[in-house]
Amino acid sequence: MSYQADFLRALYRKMVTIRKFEEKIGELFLGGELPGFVHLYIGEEAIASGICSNLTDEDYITSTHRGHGHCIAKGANIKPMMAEIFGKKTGYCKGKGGSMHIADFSIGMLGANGVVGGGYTLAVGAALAAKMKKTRQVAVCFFGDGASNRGTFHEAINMAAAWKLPVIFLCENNQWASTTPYRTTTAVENIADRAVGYGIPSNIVNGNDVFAVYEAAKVAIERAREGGGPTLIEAKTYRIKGHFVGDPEMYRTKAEVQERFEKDDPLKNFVSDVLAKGWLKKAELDQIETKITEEVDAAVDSARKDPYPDDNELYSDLYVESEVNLRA
Amino acid sequence: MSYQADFLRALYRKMVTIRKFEEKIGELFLGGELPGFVHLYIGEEAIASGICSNLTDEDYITSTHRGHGHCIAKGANIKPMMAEIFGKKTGYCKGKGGSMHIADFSIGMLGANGVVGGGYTLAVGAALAAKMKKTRQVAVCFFGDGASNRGTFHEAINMAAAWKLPVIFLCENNQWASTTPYRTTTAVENIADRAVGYGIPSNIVNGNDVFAVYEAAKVAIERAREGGGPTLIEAKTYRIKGHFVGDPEMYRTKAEVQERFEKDDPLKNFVSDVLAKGWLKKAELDQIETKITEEVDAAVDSARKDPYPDDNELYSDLYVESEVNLRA
Amino acid sequence: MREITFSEATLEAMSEEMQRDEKVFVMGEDIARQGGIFGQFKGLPQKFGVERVIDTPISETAIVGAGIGAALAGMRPVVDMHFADFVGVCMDEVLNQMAKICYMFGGQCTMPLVMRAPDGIIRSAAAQHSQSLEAFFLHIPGLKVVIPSNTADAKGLLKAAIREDNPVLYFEHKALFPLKGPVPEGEFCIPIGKANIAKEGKDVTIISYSLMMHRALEAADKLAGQGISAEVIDLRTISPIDKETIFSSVAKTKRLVIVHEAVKTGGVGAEISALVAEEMIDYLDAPIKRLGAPFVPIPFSPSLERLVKINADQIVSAVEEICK
Amino acid sequence: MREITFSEATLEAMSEEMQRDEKVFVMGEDIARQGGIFGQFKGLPQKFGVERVIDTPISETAIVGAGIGAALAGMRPVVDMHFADFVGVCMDEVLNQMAKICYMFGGQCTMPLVMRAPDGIIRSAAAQHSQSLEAFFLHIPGLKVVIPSNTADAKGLLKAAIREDNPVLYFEHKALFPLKGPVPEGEFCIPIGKANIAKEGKDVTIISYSLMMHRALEAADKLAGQGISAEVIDLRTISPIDKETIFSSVAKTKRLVIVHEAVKTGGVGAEISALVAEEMIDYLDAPIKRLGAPFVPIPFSPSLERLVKINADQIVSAVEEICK
Ligand SMILES: Cc1ncc(C[n+]2csc(CCOP(=O)(O)OP(=O)(O)O)c2C)c(N)n1
Ligand SMILES: Cc1ncc(C[n+]2csc(CCOP(=O)(O)OP(=O)(O)O)c2C)c(N)n1
Ligand SMILES: [Mg+2]
Ligand SMILES: [Mg+2]
Repeated sequence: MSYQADFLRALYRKMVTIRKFEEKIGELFLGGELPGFVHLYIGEEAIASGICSNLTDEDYITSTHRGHGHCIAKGANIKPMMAEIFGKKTGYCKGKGGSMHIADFSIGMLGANGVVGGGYTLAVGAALAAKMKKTRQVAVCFFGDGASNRGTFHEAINMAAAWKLPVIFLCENNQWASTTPYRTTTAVENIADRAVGYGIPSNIVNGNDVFAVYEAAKVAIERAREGGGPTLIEAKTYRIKGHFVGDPEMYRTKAEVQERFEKDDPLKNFVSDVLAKGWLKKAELDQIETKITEEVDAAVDSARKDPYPDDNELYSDLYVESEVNLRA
Repeated sequence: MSYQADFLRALYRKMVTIRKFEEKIGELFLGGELPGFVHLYIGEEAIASGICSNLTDEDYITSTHRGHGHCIAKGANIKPMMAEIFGKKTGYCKGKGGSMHIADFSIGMLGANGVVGGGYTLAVGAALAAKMKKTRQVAVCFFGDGASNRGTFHEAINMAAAWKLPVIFLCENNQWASTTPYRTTTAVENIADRAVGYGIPSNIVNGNDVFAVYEAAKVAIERAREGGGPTLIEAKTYRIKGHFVGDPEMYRTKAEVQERFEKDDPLKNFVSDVLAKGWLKKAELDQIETKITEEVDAAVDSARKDPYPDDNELYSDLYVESEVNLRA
Repeated sequence: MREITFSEATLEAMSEEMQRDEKVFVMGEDIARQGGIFGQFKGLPQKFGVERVIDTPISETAIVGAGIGAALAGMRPVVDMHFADFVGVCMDEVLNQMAKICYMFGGQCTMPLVMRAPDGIIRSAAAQHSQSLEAFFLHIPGLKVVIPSNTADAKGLLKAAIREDNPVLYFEHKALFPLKGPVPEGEFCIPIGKANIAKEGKDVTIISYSLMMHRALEAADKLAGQGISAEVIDLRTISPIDKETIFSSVAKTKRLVIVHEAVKTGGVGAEISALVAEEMIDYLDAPIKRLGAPFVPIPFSPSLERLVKINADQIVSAVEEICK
Repeated sequence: MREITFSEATLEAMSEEMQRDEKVFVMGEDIARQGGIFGQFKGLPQKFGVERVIDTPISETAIVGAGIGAALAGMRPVVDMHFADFVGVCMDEVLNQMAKICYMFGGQCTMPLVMRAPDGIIRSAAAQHSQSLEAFFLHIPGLKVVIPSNTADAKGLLKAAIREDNPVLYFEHKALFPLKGPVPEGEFCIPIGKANIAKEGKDVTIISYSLMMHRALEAADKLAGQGISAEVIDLRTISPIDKETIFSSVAKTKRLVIVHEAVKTGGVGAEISALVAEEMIDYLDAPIKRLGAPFVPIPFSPSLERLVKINADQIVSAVEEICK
């Protein structure tokens, strides 16, 4: 396998942007600057980045409560993201959504979701629309190991399988659902094993290896575009950060996590891979990283300065004017 | 395999009672005597009978909209069943439930259910109670092929598997969900294939062979009682009658159904089996049948004569007096 | 005017809208092969193909969720609930997704989705197949809720709902499907959010909707015989409620009775009564009466089921009580 | 009297009831390892073992359904909803099973099940983690609904709920958990179905519950400064509503304001207002005022979230309006 340098740079940019963005968010939250809750994607960057590198702006994704990484990987702009997390008027959702509800419809990012398992059926619907319109678009539904126990998982995958819809179900198995370890709530070793029950293909990949994710997604997405129906992909990873920023993490030791992260950091994995293979140079990577750090800082600066929504924004966006009403 | 004559007689009694009861219900409904809807179990008698012959009155079952057969097989009395279906005061539920809501808590029959897929989680709860109380009771959840696409299927089986609860999930795959053929809504050949996704054993049996059902259930129930956790059993059968009495059945030909029934009637299968093997005599079977016909007629007679609930019954049974309130 | 059934009226609405806009499609259980339990989808697959009239698995959560997703991806789905009673199965999708997405995402999208839900009591369908649950949805910002009482409204409101860019719940009473009534030829929409004065009057205002409108009109006839002139308002839309029409009627009649089949406690009647008690109390010459089902699940036995249904005589009595 | 937090008060209730009756157990997400998001289950697994304090999969439907099944099989489950917002996920279980089973089956069984649901606005938790949804359940016959406003009630109502043989929904406001307040030593239950006159008064009745009781009492203090004597009623139970206490207060004060954090339209206030407008209108000297959230999903930004919360000044203004 070999990749174009441009492609690799873009991939690195995605992953580093997620990492830097999330580190900054964690810092800001602990500093008391951010309202709401935030859930960080640090340590899982390879998954969203690997998947979304196969998608165009026409394709759809649905996301989760841990959605910043999906947004960035799908191509969202970090300025309105940051502004949204600050609750500012200039945010993607004009400050109405916040961290758990960022969407960017212009790039097919159909939204983070505060309801665990709320995204499956939306992705199925988007895929159904694509199939009806014959557009060759696909939809990717990101979900966690915890979310895999919601009934929506079952209804959505069954429907997608029965109708051969172009949707990829992408399980980010980070071993934890909040404070609850994966194997205490699920009797099966791999979520991917569930594909058998729907007659669809599945794949288990190392979620900390962006190339592995990219290649698996490529096959599944190609298949979906060609009318071959859904695939269930399970990306094995580990939740490096607390469930949310501020989580006391009484349920595991810091050492355990630190060791895991040092041994298997998707970003480090990428860097050592591309350097070892001579695909990119250290200097390039550093340059990218520096630039992104600046971008993130700039996003914070402007978000800080941006105004909060005006009071009269409270009632807007609840209903849109409809054609029929205008005519009535 | 060989069976005690008493056991075989009891088995036959169950199956014939279901058949005669249901034939009578169909007749009464078409005659305009019954309120509500009725869904008949004719052609599926072997399933409930085979399963429930492994259960005691302490064990639990949850049932479906097509619940008469489950009731009878679990040991319910056909008089209060018939009265309930007539909407009479003497019915199991005092006329408040009707065909779709018959229960008999004295024998662990936790109720038919008008919500397709509503029973799974109740069975899991009953099994959880049994496990907590260490009573060796088991719960059997009956459900249809159509119901297998509800999210409750997934949540219930996953929970039962993760907690190793004594519950048997018994799919009556009669190939139809109302007017919709099984394979148009489900991409997988066998519902039983889904067991893999929960790490539990499964079994596919001929649902029209009461001995096959009985033996499969025996293994699963024994396993559950011993703490081995849930099993998913799929009993393959065919819905001989319309979805409900009065169904015009535009979606299939009468001939197709008739042929199927003539070739593979669970009751006929039983009779020819036991006669061929010399386990029971024709005369005995006839005698049982005659007696049951009389019992069913008697149930109809008394249900007809029984009174409707009084107006003041409307408000009773909504709340029970609780200890705490009495003390307050 | 020509007369067709309520069911046929909804079929015309579907046909015309599916013809007009190929983004409109419908999915639900047993709607293609069977044509819907009440015949309300009959013939549509023949006209538009099973790609646009889709039989689904028994997966209400996915049906509604996929409707939402398809709406976000540019389609105009109509989803069928089979029985309104099952809306609990997909309540999260209605409450937390359908109703909130547009607002939560700052108006980035529209949600042109219609959910059809047959409701109400028929023939001892019992506790899980007889409910009228519209009141829940009044309390959920982001939804619109319509509920026709007659054939013409069935058509006009359904067409309007399908053309809305906001999510609309369309409740249709099971007992109405076979009823015949006049429906104008050709296309027409009935505006969402506007109540209809079905009968003018001056002594008392009776507000109702859906099947109960028929009882209300019956009652008004009887009352006319007694010299009481009742104004009968058909809400047509439950959310947003047409306060103006209600208030001007109450200002005129000074007496108000609200009638629905749903459980009285916490029903739509409560909101209307509260609106009037808040903004129009000085106009009132009598207590505000509400008629709705007693506080019990709907019992199966005909002898009991009968007791939870409101009849015209009860409405007459309620009016008499406040008109003496 | 000793002071403990609301969270600790619920813990005492749980502990005492689990001690008293081994059939009582609790299940929900992240309650054993974490002790609940708000610490409301802390220490229970150590005392009673993880067999009776059970961490579940993320499967609200199964959590509630299994609670129902366990109740039918003789246990007394307490199930935790994590956030009240997720009740839509298991709404069918609440609406069609939990509430109806005893009635539908003619009283063959009991349903000693408690569903705990943290609700309300805290710190920009946004549209899907801030709702107050109690009004839905007022409209569902077969349920009881309690909603404490303070530490002592938190304990007494939870104990009463656990001892009930009927299904009880127990809503606990997230912002209340850390609040300290006096709680009597020893065991006590607070009867379900009885409202509490938190402050006597004669000029106006303010009815509220949950967190908003604190605003109502603040407002009453301010009003006292202006010479207006407000009677403040804490409903404690939403269903069944304590009509007697409400009616006798209104008979005395002749003025009524109802306050809740939930969306005003279709909220609990509507039912109370309608009850009074139906049975007590002749006593009233002024319109019935309702204060509740505006008709929008709860927005994230602090600048907007603030606008959907009711404060004491708004209550004061509402009272002033009807007391002039
Ligand atoms: C329906 C629902 N139930 C519970 C929650 C609370 N909750 C938020 S995140 C979470 C854990 C999710 O675990 P997983 O799906 O594995 O995703 P991860 O956080 O590991 O990325 C829980 C229980 C919720 N938001 N929605
Ligand atoms: C949640 C829900 N959705 C839809 C229905 C309507 N309905 C009743 S029976 C049925 C078909 C059930 O098929 P299956 O589970 O295979 O059982 P069978 O009737 O074949 O025994 C449907 C769709 C319902 N009662 N509940
Ligand atoms: Mg996880
Ligand atoms: Mg079937």
